[in-house]
Amino acid sequence: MTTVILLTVTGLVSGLAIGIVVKFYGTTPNPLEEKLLELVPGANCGGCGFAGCEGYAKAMAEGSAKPGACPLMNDAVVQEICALLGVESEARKPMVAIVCCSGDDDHAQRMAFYNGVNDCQNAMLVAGGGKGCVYGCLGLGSCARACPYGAIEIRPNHIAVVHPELCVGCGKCVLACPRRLIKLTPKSAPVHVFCSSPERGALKRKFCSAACIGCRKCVKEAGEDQVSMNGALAAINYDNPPDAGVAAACPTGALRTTAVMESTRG
Amino acid sequence: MIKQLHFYGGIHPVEDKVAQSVPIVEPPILETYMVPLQQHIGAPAKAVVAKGDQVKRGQLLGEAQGFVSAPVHAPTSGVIREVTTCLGPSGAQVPALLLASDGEDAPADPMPAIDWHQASPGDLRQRISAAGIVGKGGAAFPTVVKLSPPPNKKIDTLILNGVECEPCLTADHRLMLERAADIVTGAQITARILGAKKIIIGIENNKPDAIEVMRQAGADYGIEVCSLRVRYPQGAEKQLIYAVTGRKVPSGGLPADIGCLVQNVGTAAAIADAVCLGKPLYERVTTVTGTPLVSPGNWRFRVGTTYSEAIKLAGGVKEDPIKIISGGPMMGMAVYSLDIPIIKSTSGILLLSKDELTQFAVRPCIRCGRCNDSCPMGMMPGILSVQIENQRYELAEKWHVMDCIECGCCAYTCPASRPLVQHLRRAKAEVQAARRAKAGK
Amino acid sequence: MSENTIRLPDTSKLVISSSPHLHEDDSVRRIMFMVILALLPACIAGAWFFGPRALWVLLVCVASCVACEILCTRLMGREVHVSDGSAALTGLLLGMNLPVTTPTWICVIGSAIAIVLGKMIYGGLGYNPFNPALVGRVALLLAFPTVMTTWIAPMTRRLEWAGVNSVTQATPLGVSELTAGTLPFSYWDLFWGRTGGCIGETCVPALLLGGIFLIALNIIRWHVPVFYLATVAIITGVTHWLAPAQCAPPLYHLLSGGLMLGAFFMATDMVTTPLSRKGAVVFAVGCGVLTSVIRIWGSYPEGVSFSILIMNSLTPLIDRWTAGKPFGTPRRAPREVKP
Amino acid sequence: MSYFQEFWKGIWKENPVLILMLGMCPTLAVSSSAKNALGMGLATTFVLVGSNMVISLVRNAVPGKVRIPCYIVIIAVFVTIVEMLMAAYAPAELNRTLGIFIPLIVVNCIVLGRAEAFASKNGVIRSGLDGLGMGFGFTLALMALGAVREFLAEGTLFELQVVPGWEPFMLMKLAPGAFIVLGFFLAGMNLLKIRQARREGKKYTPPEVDCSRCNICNR
Repeated sequence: MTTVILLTVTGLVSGLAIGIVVKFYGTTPNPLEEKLLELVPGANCGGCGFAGCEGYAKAMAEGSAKPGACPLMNDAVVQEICALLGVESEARKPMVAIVCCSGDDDHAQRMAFYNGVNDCQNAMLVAGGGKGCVYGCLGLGSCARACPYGAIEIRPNHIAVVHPELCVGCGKCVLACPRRLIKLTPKSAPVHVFCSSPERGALKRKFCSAACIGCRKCVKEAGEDQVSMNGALAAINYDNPPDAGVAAACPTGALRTTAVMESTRG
Repeated sequence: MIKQLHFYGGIHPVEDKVAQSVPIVEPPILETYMVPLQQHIGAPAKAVVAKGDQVKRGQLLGEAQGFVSAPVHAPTSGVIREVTTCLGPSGAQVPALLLASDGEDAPADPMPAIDWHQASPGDLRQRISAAGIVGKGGAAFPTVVKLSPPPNKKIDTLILNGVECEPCLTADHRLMLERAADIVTGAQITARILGAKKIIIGIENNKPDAIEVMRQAGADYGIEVCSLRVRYPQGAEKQLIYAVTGRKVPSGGLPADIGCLVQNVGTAAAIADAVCLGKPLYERVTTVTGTPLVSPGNWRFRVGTTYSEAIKLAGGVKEDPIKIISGGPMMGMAVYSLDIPIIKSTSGILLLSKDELTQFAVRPCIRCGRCNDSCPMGMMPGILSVQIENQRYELAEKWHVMDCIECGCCAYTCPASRPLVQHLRRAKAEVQAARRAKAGK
Repeated sequence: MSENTIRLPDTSKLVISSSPHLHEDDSVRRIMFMVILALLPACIAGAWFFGPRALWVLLVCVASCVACEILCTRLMGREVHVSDGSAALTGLLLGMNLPVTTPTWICVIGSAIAIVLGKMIYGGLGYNPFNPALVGRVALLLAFPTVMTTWIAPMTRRLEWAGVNSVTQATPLGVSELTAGTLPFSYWDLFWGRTGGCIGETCVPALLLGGIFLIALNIIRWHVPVFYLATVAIITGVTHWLAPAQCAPPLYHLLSGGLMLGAFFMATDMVTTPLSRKGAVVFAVGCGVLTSVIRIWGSYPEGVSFSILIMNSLTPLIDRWTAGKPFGTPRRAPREVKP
Repeated sequence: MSYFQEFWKGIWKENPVLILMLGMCPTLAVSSSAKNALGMGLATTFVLVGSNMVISLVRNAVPGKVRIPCYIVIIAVFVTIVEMLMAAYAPAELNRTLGIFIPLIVVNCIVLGRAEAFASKNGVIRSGLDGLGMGFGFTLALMALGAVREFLAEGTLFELQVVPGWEPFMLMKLAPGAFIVLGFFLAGMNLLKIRQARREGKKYTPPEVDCSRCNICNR
């Protein structure tokens, strides 16, 4: 009997205490934010520009971020979030990163052996890394380490290659590359120019057999509105990209469909 | 003689100054010169000549762009064959002019000589700026910027740096022996511009002949010569000031904060030339040395002489070098091409053979603490490098990475052969970028 | 010299790297082998006093440490760097910290603990917070207390061959706990190592020889042994003066147990001790205080291994406290204003 | 999810000790022998099943703000019952070694964690099965730890001599032994997970905990 009375009294007193605290200090959590937090992917990649998924959810709940900013969400989730927030959903273009260089060890000349920290940004501090083409990929993997999805592979012949099926287009690698070789491009574009050197064609040829030499054959093939020349470098118009067939026109292989270049071409 | 103080740490590498008894030689005029328009820290100069223009020796080729910049002058007379780019020692392409010499070496009309005893500091500064003088110690900071300290900072002591603590290099040593009077004049001009009362020349005591010559040259003008203990990096600005004056440059500060200014002896000689003779800076004394060379020595090279020409003058090589270094072995930059031209800051060209090669390894730090003991800045390079490997740059900033002077003592002593200096340089770049981003916000 | 005989360098084989381009002629491997070399006199002394089985114990420890390291690096998918000698050194130090009667399989277990749990799980050489050899020894001490505290009197093992049984004998420190006041060993015996104890810890002159060799080579800092021994001497001296019945005289403490081995070879282990000179002094004094406290008032007769391990755990803190102010920082820095 | 799966997940896929890393305090403390581990595991299982079912019954009646005090009271009731039962029927020696760890089940993460994460959202039968599965998972993991430790320390299993003449390996009986064996168990689990992921053709990266990549000590 004592047990029952004691437990009852204890329960009543504790309940009262909790009741008072709730009454005076209780806060109501934002239910919208909690729901959003369940919907966001939770990878914390930072691709949206906020501090992790939680920050993004909070920003969306406050209305300061758009549902389409996350590169990871599929369209269904975006639709759901839009419905939750009561905003119109926008059409998104899935982006993918490409490394605009073909200068692997089979094609591009290395002028010196680099001895030091295995990182492109560190190598840049030592006579520019020792690659003949001062615009080429150093292949030491700063981008691969920056990629939260493991989508960038450093090939054995020292060039970074993005695997489009793993890439979500978060853009972290773009900032990590000291030579600014990585570009975000629409996933739908079939061909890319895998060269970034603005040098004259003859000078490029000296160091790299796979460079864009500015021969304009692709421009003739596809037309000015699809491929244009930016100095000695061909540039794809990504608003109106040419189809895959134009790659056959390129004599060096700089313009091609796949990121990996067959080593037979060199 | 001034009582000298010892800075903490430092190392004593093999001196190897084989060319110190070889007098400076004037090389013959070459067929072409590749003159880079950026030979200094700051904005590159803007070309004022075009392809096909006829130029004379000392004529202005590029004018300074902005305050931290310096003009570039023609090393000889000839025709501008091309406006192009060339590879600099840092591995980047820099704008350059290819000058084809006509072999006559005809001088342009020199700037009028100035009587520096009478001229105002402003006029003198302007002349130094017009002559394109930059620090010849290695960093190539435009001298006129250094000579224009903020008005609230009074400089009372001018220190001439004749230490040349880098192993192998002997250019400053030879210059002091052969042009002592000009160095003294240059120092006095600098002191007049700054209003400095005291001039001290710091020289390491492994160069007794230079100490003697400079002491005699400076005796009449009240210039003191301080004989310094042989310890690398004795010639680093902060360590030199401490050794001769006992003052410490505050962390993150400049020598001007404690009323000092350090100038290389070569810069002083160039100032004397510019002011007294009206001659712009288009040549410099450079040591070409290294075991693979046939006959190492010191030459007064015109700016734009390529490394291959310099090595030819030194008799070529006996064996293939494994490393070519622009500058000294401790702080110089490794280069991979012989087409790089000598610029105003090239203090030496050093060739290393295979058995002298330092092989860096990415092996763990065993925390022996030698870097700690040898760091002249009292930092902890070992701990810093581990932090930097993990990309903890904000942490490295807290552990004073920005105080690093990149002297290389830590990597020299590291038994695990870790590339410590490279780590530290990377961290400094990252911290600077972060600071800039913060300031921009 | 004519123009065509001048040979220009071939640039195709050039190496580029960060400055400096000179390097002191030293390496991790050389350091490790110098320490091993410095330990050899004490090993030989151990073999002389305790019989050839001492060599067997040392050999087993070294071999199993090296084997464990190779196995671990393979499993971790890393390059095998066993040739730097650090595993062999750990094995040697561990062996020197074991009684000569330790069964072979216990030696193997100790080595495995030292390398796997003391070193490799932290990431290998350079990342271990505790001295691996001491981790192995302390683990064995906790695991097999009877085996690890059974000592035989020196020189008796060799008599065994002549038909005389080996005699067990307490270590000097164990004895001094039991019958304080009267010293069971003469200082001379203690100095030469004619006492019971671990293989490598008894012969003081051999250890001193090795220690001075390392100090002369600038591999260890003289600060550590000097401050360590001085602290122990001062504390035990004061305690002995105040309570002679409780504490043996300072010289007795200095010459007995593993103090010499610890001060010269354990507390100076590079990886697990502070980087700076100041830090080393703090570390050594801390070790000295802890050793004296454990020896005088603790329940264990010996405290060297525990004190060094405890101070090992404080190393990062000591590093932080003693981090040098960079050149040019005013002695009394103004309070840092946080932005 | 079928009832059987609800039960089975606690034993393997969501094992409280080896996967969820819950209830570390009793895990490390009482796994010194297989017998202790069995006793502790069964006591916890009893509490888990009972509290899970009761909480599931009252889950709709309890307001969200006071759910934790309510759960604690319910759990405390079952712990008190099991404590008294054990005092009455369990061997005195087992009771003595388990000691304070039986009352401490009140604050065991597994019990409160299942109440919060599962019982408060699911029906009575499912909650009961969840509690049973979790309890058995806990018991099995503890017994495995206890058996390994006991065997290494004494050469025995459930106090039966398995290897005669075993030199006592005291380290395993002590606290460090618990940490070391648990560490190896977790490493083994990670290895299994990696293998499984590889077999399914997925990329599995274990959490990056490696001292060579961390310098928290030098903060």
